[in-house]
Amino acid sequence: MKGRPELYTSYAQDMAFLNTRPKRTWTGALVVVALLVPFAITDDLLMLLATGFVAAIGAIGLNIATGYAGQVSLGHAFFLAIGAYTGAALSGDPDGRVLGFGVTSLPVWLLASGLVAGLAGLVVAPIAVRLRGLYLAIVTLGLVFLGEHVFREWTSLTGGPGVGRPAAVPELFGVRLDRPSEFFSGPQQLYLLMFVLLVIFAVLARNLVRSRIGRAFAAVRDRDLAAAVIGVDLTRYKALAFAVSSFYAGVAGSLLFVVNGFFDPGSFGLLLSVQYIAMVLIGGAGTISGAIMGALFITLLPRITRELPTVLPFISADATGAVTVFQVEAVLYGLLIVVFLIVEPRGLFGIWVRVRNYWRTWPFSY
Amino acid sequence: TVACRGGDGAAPQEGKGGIKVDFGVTSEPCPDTGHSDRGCIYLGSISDLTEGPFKTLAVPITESQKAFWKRVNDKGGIGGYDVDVTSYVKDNKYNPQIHNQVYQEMKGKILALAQTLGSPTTAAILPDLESTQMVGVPASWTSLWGVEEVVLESGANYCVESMNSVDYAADELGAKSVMAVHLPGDYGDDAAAGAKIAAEKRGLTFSNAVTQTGQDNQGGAIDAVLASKPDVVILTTGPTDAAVIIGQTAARGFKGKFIGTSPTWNQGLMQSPAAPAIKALYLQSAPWKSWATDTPGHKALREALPSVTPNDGYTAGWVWSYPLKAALEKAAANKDLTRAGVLAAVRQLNSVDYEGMLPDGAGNFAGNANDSAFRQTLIYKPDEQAATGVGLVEDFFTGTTAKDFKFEKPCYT
Amino acid sequence: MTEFLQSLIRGLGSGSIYALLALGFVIIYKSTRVISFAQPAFMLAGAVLVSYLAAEVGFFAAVPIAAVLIAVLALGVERTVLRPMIGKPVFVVAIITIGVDVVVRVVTNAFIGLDVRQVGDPWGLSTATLLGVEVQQRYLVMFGTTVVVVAVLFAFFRFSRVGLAMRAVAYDQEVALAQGISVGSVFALSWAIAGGLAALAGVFVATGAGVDQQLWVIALKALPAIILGGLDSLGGAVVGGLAVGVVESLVGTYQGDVAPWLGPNFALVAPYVLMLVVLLVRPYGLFGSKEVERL
Amino acid sequence: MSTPDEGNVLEVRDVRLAFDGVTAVDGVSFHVAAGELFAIIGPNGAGKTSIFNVLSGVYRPQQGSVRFRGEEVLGRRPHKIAAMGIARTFQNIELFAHLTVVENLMLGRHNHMRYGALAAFAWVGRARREELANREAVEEVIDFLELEQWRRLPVGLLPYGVQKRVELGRALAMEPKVLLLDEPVAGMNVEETEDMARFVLDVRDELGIAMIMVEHDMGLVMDLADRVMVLDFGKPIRTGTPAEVQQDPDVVRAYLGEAHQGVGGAA
Amino acid sequence: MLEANNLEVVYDDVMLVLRGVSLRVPEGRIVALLGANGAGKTTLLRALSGLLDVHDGKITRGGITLDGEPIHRSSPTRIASLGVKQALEGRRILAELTVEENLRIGGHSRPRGVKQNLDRMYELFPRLRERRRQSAGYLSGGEQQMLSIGRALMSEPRYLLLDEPSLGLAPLMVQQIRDLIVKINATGTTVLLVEQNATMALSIADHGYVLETGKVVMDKPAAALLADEDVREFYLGLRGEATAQSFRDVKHYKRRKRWLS
Ligand SMILES: Nc1ncnc2c1ncn2[C@@H]1O[C@H](COP(=O)(O)OP(=O)(O)OP(=O)(O)O)[C@@H](O)[C@H]1O
Ligand SMILES: Nc1ncnc2c1ncn2[C@@H]1O[C@H](COP(=O)(O)OP(=O)(O)OP(=O)(O)O)[C@@H](O)[C@H]1O
Ligand SMILES: [Mg+2]
Ligand SMILES: [Mg+2]
Repeated sequence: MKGRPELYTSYAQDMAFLNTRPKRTWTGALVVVALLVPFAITDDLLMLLATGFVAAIGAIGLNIATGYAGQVSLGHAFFLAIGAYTGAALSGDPDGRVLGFGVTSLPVWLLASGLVAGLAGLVVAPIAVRLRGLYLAIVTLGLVFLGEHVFREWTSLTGGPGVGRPAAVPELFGVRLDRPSEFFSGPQQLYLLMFVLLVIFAVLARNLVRSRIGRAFAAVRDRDLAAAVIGVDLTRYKALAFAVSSFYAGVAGSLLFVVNGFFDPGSFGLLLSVQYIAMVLIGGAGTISGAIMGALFITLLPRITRELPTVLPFISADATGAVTVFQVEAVLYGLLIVVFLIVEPRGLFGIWVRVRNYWRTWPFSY
Repeated sequence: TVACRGGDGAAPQEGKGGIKVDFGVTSEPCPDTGHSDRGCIYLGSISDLTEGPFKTLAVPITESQKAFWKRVNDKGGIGGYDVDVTSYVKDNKYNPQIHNQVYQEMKGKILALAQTLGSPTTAAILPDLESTQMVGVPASWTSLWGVEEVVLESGANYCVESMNSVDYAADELGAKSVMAVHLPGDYGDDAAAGAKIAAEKRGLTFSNAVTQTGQDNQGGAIDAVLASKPDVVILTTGPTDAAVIIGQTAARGFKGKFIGTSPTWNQGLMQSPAAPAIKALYLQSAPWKSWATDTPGHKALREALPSVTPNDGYTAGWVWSYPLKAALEKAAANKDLTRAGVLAAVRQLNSVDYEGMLPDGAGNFAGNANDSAFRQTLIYKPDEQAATGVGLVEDFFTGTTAKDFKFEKPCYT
Repeated sequence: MTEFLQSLIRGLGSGSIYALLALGFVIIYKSTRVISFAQPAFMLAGAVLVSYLAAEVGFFAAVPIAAVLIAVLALGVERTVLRPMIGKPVFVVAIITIGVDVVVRVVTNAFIGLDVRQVGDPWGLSTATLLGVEVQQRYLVMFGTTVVVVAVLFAFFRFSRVGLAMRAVAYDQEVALAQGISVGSVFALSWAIAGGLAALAGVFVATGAGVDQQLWVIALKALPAIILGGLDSLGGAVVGGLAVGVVESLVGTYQGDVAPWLGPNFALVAPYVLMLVVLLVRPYGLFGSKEVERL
Repeated sequence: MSTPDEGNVLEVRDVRLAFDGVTAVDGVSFHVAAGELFAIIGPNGAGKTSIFNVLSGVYRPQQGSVRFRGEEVLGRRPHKIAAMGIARTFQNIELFAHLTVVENLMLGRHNHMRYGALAAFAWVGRARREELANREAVEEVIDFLELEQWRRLPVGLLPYGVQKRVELGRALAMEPKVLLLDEPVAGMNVEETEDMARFVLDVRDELGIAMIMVEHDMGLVMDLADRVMVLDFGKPIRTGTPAEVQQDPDVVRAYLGEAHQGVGGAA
Repeated sequence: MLEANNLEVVYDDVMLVLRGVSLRVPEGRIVALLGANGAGKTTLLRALSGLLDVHDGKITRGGITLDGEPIHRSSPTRIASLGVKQALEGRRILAELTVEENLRIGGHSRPRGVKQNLDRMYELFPRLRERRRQSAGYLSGGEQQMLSIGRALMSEPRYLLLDEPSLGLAPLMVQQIRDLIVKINATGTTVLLVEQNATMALSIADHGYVLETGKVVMDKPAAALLADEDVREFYLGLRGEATAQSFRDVKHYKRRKRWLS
């Protein structure tokens, strides 16, 4: 076998989930490292990474609509919100200040959040199907603004702006995962939970996009008229893309604030949608691993920019000085995104491809 | 509880001067106070320092607190320790998630929070504050803090302040009808709730309009005011919002008065096109006296910040710092500067010495919410001569509503 | 009736601000197919600049100077970060403009300082009587200025080759280059015009109460306006902007009586509802050009 | 004109299609018998592609009827028509540029797979079985069209001539009953044209699929077609065998040109 | 004279596509450029008109001169203003603009003559006149091809670089285009003609080049090329054979190109 590492003896092998040896090795190594991480780094970083994993689930969802099916949506925040409120309300304290049903079992409210958001996606799909490009983007942005209005007004559910409500309760088999247990701290548990969920949802998404449905998405994206002529039902697949994407958003939304434990309606604005689009584009549209990388990048970026000024000694830590650290941080955030996309418009995945190609041909393997 | 990993836990240990310490207190001196013989108590600050809506208050508050603790250090520190509030200052952009993240970053390295700005933001870390017994000083006046053990609030909350404003309007301005125009959220809702309670108690007609930030978004509020023409409007908005509302309603013939809370005011408004209307119609309620007042505390504040443009954000940051100072002193005296020790010390505070900035008896953290609620308010009015643009109209008073009101939970829920 | 007229005129006043903003978006879109999210920052920067300049040279000199300076700033941004992106996916470019927005806005914020700043316009809140209705002078000025600006722009695009060249550049940069059109100049020109328009709009927004950090949010009102009018139509931008202003104002005036269950401040999202309704009927807005497709 | 009979796969009757101001197809009738290679020629803008667009449901004509194996086609949406068994290639290549050759062909088999979204997520059982089975079918088409060496490349990177072949492959993967070829050799060099001619013949002879071909390469049309219909301004001006059509003075005037007597001179 | 000297072009910093191509287009002539798919013909035209940049291509060696003046560093805008105009491969009409707007765009660098030129184009292509107000994207393939050629002619270029103008055109139209090229050449426009339809190209060209994998493998007067046996086999195909064969008899086989061995 050594001489011909990629010899396939059946289509099943060729079409397997991880069909090359490097893919298997790399994925395995990554999973092992990710499982060891919680024993090596501090809680605050674990919480950040856990949030990043959740964001990755959401980004994968957006990528299905935007990267694979070509339906650029700025409405992701709206679906995230629906998921967040469904999860929070279902698992919330029935006697609390805000709506709650006391169903704390994580699998239940997680699935419910996804389904409710997915349903919402189906409801708006007929509008989306008629629209193209930026028209679709801005109209979905309209959803975000309308959603914000509803969430502001519906205070019995949301607690109201500037007040907010507790997030969903992460309870699995009667164990509260956000509280320290005998062996693990809360953040360690949440990290592992989110990681496992990310792996599950990433695998599911990967399966979807390599199926007939995923191919139909790509056909709709690349040339919808031609897709119709070869037998792809445009309406159906655009709607399906929206529904799946919203389902993922719902799942991610319900988990997104679990780490913090608290959220308010102000969290679901334009900025959140934009962040998710940025995750997809920075990661590289149309790849699952790109979405994950992009989500982690955007989630970690503020932390990185907070660390950066410490290596730039001329900046004062003074909140009122002419140039403050915080301004530098904010500017760096913007600049990094700009510079990054100018240098590599194909995103992190593009960089990864370059690196991989470099090593592939080095010195002259294959 | 955590195996296989270092960094998060710190068992209580014996620190300088035989004081028990755990988090955020070191025997090494603070980085830049220059007192090499003292240890260091690290306090964190999480504030709205760049893009958020409260930057204009947050920046002076943060500066003022630095000056406050520098003065404390210069006057000998606390129990052999200096206090550092500069190493862990973070920007929350008024976003609960960021607030929580930066809190998590600094959490293991600080004893307490010298500032945690905003209510939804602080709510995002409250469970954690409680479970780690970390004490925090809020930079807001919501009535929720009254029931939270770990939060060290000062002055009358929005709810009380509005009750007092309505009582003042009824007593001094002869108002028969009141309207609350407010932002959504605990800030505005709390004030509106207080106004409503007072209006009902006093038998005034009450109406209510929620608005949003943004100069362009005040149309609804303006229309609402003009539609019901109340005698007095209790305003809890941002400064430019207030200027738009006052200016436009006056331009369209409204003659009633406005009473705004302190975040509603910015002295820049005196140059705005709405200035004539503001001068004619606007009054400002306040939790404590403004920058230029003659008390030892105010004097110290001005000395500590000699070259700044006067702004009551500085005053607020200064006043808010006293209870934490008192708690730390008490904890040091108890020889226990652990987080649990500080929280215990807070419970022992019957009153705090505000150096005259708040009346005697303020700062009672020992009793229940109702006992410890501070209920006095002042009324100011625009005054171009005054340092921060407002001059005193009515000294500390407690209206009849606030006096009898029983605090058990936040007003707005 | 008076109430209606007043509401209408207020709507047209603020609508003309939205129209100016929308024109900026549309001009950039027309030539680059990109929605520039940097417009809010330019708008804020324009207002802040005037607040400094007005004290030195007076309001009427400050406004054109600021518009030109912001145009130059926009030019600089175009040259440094957008020129390298010619031919790259438009959504990537749009995200880049968001980065630009953050940077410009943070720097501008530093110049706002702690107090609300004033642009020093001569109108204040004074009113005039028009057709028996009392209206604020500044609304009349805004509306008038917008009419003039729009007329000039229309004339420019009509009588110069630039309008057609812009569209060619937008649809296919290589084709445009092959015809001898300087794609770079077209980009630069559209960014400069859009920057200037944003600055002008920023000043108008600030006339009522002053400049604070949150001023930029108003620029987002241009988004429903441009979709309503059709992304690539100058006329559509104007109509869309005015429609958004009027709808906002009228809904604000009457919704409280007619449909209180929609919640307070429904007026602020009403433009989005209008946008949705219009798009259901016309997927390319009122005047947008349809994407041509055939097999 | 030959009369329609039971053996016809496709019967087009009196189709008229107009866009505001322009009549693209003006009363066109024809039929295609099973296994027949029917060619449509005519000047640019005569309405040839428009007929294809009508047949595949992209355009909806104002009048007429199109019967495919006895069933009415008009009024159905494109994907339904595709599922009935009408496949086509396009005048301007309409492949999915970012997908590989295999993926493009698998898309051709979209309607031969039935599993739904939930099965797709899990990728076990039915989904897996169907994918594998259809992959085999696709590999057969790849074999047939000699596309082996390009299988894994995104089609956007392939030479023009190969892309045209992939497009034919995608249509074949659909296992159609009727195949519409819109200018299959336009822009190809001589070698590629000859290859394509071979494949077209193979499709007819080995797979027995009826075909309609639109093409301006007269050499190809005249050599391969069983019957030819000539269109001008949307109207059929002559239908007959290649030899008949070639001699028709109207056809020569409207389409072939005087210089074109004898062997085709246009590629 | 438009001249390429020992030109080397690289795409994406790695793909060497032209390997030392020299070519001369003397003023007033028609020069034909033949070559298999992917040989680099379009790349050569892009290099001449300065459009390589758009495709991440670079001239790494050699140069281009126009009347002796080097232009390979000039912007496409400047090259266009010097009168070198390329009709792009694949029509590339602007679908959302009307037919007339497409033509006007073609005349961008010669605004004064737009009116007369429009009339001229409508005369040449009456179809386009009928469709002048219609979105160009709805034109048929051949009509779009006419529009693309018309657009190139709108600026009355001194040097016209045509990339496969006969693609998708009806036989009659191919003859018309051929006549048109001869006509505009007679009125002073120099033409560089890239064609798959070698018969047509060589029948009007003065001189011909054959490009294979980035190299010029033949450089002869058109008549000599027409007579060349290899050219007949590979570019004229069946039609080049003395005895016409039918496509029905075609078999799959790989031919060997003699000049490459
Ligand atoms: N969607 C449409 N809208 C308007 N006109 C159209 C549309 N589709 C086609 N046409 C017009 O109909 C006529 C026929 O076009 P069609 O594409 O069928 O021609 P064709 O015979 O295929 O020509 P070619 O050989 O050039 O491809 C053309 O004049 C074209 O402009
Ligand atoms: N933008 C590009 N990036 C990378 N490679 C390219 C690019 N354009 C062309 N190529 C490659 O350069 C080579 C020459 O292409 P070119 O288009 O010049 O050939 P051509 O002779 O015009 O072919 P055709 O007859 O198909 O038009 C081909 O192998 C092609 O794949
Ligand atoms: Mg308390
Ligand atoms: Mg056609």
